[in-house]
Amino acid sequence: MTVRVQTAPFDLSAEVANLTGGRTDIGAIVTFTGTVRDTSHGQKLASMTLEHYPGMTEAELTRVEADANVRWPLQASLIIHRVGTLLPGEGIVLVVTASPHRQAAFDAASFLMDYLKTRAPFWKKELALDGSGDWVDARESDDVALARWETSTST
Amino acid sequence: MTVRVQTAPFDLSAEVANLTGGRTDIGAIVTFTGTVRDTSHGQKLASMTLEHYPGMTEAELTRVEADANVRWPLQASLIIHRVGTLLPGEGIVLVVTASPHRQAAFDAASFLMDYLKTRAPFWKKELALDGSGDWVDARESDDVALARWETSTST
Amino acid sequence: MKVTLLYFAWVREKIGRAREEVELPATLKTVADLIAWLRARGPKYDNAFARPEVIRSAINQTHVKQSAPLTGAREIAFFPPVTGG
Amino acid sequence: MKVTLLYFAWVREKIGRAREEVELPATLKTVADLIAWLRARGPKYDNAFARPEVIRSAINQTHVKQSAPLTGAREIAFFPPVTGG
Repeated sequence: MTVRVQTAPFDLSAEVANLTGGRTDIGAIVTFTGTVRDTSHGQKLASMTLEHYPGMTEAELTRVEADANVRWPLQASLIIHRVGTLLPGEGIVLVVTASPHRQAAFDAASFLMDYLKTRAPFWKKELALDGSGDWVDARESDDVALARWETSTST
Repeated sequence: MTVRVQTAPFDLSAEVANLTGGRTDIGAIVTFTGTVRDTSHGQKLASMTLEHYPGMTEAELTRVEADANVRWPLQASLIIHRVGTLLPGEGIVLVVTASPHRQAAFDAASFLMDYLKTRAPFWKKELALDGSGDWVDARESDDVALARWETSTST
Repeated sequence: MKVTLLYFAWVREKIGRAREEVELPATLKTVADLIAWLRARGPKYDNAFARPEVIRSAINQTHVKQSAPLTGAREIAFFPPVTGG
Repeated sequence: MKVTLLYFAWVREKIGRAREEVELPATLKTVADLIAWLRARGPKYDNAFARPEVIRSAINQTHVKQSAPLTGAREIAFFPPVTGG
């Protein structure tokens, strides 16, 4: 289990190799990369700036990752989230899950993303090509995505 | 849409960069890597050999990928499947999906794996450390995994 | 009770500062009480908290509802719904 | 009708060959008929197809059921359930 908040870009192969390299007991590795899109609500973007709440961010990501590890038999997991100013096409977030079973790896990665999007204290501000800047609104669909995991919560 | 059957290893970052590099309209990239596990039914494995049906393999993988592209708004997709003799820890299969939306990327990658496992003509033979060799049995759970996509088939 | 208040994203921009130390009156029991008290401090605060239902809060780096008691709070943060990932 | 037969995995190993060209009698209508005809060719074939329900088949590189007609077949393949991925 690893959680990192960083301004630097991440390299997919290097991160996966760090996490799983040399291990021969893993069967399935899923990665999710979220990237900056060049368009938002029909406007062309120049860049996106991510602000976060240092301390709480790491605490929330660690909680979310621990929760995933309780729900699924993960052999390794990683969350990297970038902050600062990013250009269209750049990676914002990387989630990696490794498990003996493919469905566990898929579900855990999807769960991590859903939780991260609604719990981890990051905020995006978009800078449009025309110079206007706007904070991104939270999407209701993210809360809906989160709700589907509640039904399978064991208490 | 790309499909490849090869004996050589694949590199995750290089394949993702080939597929999505330079593009700024993508929001989500999911990769699935299936790897050779060192144990099967309690026996330690020396290696795994993959046989396939040249021609039909490529045709089936192409059909499966086209099917995923109809079901989800994919901006790019890739299936690489290795054949020949592989060692524990090595990658067998790589699936990559890219979409504006994360759930589409997750679902399409999961769908591609489920279909690939039950449709593409590959067969695995395991060589145990003790020298015994056995063809891997198909798992009923793979058919069950496949069935969940049928309910959402539009006709 | 002396606490650190933190503001993020447009809450920070509207208030015009990222953090401050304040001495909370003992009459404030919940996060909602604190929001009402902050709004009375001036137009920037009043504007930032004009729609309290869209404000999220955390006490000591843990998400809390506005009905949460302030007991034990050392660090209280206010921010819009999160948009990471 | 002249067709190419292909065998994979343990079907190939049990029969002892990967491919062969055969002239099919016109009396064979379906894949199941072909399997029955092959089994009569010798003990290796009979052994390979001893449990026809576990044998999968393809005509011209497309999966078919054993009830499928042989009409138009140029290449017919027999193999165990697939285990890729």
